[in-house]
Amino acid sequence: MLRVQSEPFDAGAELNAFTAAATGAGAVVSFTGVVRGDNGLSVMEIEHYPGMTEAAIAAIIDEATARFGLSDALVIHRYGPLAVGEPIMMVATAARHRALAFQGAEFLMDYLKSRAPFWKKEDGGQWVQAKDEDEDALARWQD
Amino acid sequence: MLRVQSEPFDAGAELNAFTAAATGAGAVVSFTGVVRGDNGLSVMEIEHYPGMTEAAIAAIIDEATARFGLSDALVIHRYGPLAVGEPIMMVATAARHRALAFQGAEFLMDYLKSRAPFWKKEDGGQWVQAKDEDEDALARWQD
Amino acid sequence: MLTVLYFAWVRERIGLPREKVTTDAATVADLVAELSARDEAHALAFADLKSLRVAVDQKLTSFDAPLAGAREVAFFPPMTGG
Amino acid sequence: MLTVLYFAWVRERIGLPREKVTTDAATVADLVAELSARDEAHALAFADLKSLRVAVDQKLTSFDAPLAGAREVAFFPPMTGG
Repeated sequence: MLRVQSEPFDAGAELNAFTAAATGAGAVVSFTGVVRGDNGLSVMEIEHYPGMTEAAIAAIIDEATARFGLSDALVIHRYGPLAVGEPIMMVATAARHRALAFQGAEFLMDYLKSRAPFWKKEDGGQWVQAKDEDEDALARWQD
Repeated sequence: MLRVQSEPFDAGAELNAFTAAATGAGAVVSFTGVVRGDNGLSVMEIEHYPGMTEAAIAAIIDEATARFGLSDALVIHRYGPLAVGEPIMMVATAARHRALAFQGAEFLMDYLKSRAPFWKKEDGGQWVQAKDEDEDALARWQD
Repeated sequence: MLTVLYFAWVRERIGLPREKVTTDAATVADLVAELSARDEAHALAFADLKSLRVAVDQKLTSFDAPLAGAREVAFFPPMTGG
Repeated sequence: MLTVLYFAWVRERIGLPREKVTTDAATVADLVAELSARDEAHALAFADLKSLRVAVDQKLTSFDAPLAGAREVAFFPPMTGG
């Protein structure tokens, strides 16, 4: 399941719906990314590439599902202006055992960070720079 | 924060309250354990050691917080009879960066599995056996 | 006077959740030997120490731990929380 | 006829979110050379290819990718989602 939207979402309600649907899974992991108010930031703007975003996330979900035997996976990612403290995105994974649910969620996050076409701009007009560590994080998933 | 209780809890509401309180964290990870209906199981009974349970979980939280620089951590664990599909427990961690939030949550889970005094009994009267893999999981956190 | 607690299948085998014990046992292992000598239920519960864990005053410890000053000793199988 | 899309600071430097381009460029790199020759804004946006990523028909690819049959090419900085 994936949703790319400008509207806010309720991470708790999404987690509950996801968990209720993931019958038999046993282990559910979620990640929520929240806008940090560093250096007086008050608004974060997220640009995305409509069409490619959905295709890229769908491919990442398929790969994570196959690789970690996930019974279900969810990605919600917002675009547009976001206030400090608002959730930017969330990921949830369900699996029979906790190690796979954790690995699936980390894999999804690592790929979303660097392979889904989103770009963050701080309210001063500065584009957030990609971090080397985010590119490096992908290396551990190479076979 | 920790709660050991027989009452059900709302994992989504707990996640939202935790995220709202974790201002400045940026990254929030949660784990929810749900009773699986394997082999016709309908009820799981969890026994615990009142007093030691709270002390053990508090110590595990303190260690995770210091080790991964968590800005906040939450553990909720139930005891008593639980129906299939009900949440058994949840963990949530907040940190500035996702890697630390994920590691903190996995550390908490690995220690809760094998070091907090809970015992699961299936409705047929069989006690769930500890798994070697759960003990092995602790080894990776040794320095 | 020591409170001895039992959990999970240890409690079921012994048939009691707790008992008060007057003992001069110096270590957990000495206490186990004393309890095992009481009756078949205790002997059975303590037959395989590798399948047991012990906490003294609510802290996990080992069977060679001293009991001096201890108020509460608990025996139970490996934990299965989470 | 190719649709060329720009995102983030690439879009800001070029001053357009998208443009239609008629080209015989065989590869992405050839297209970049053509676009860079147009004006200073394009030249500036494409000055450092190491700081750019490219997608052809919404799939990430490399600058030596062929353009035969392509309908949409997008240029943007490294992604910063999540």
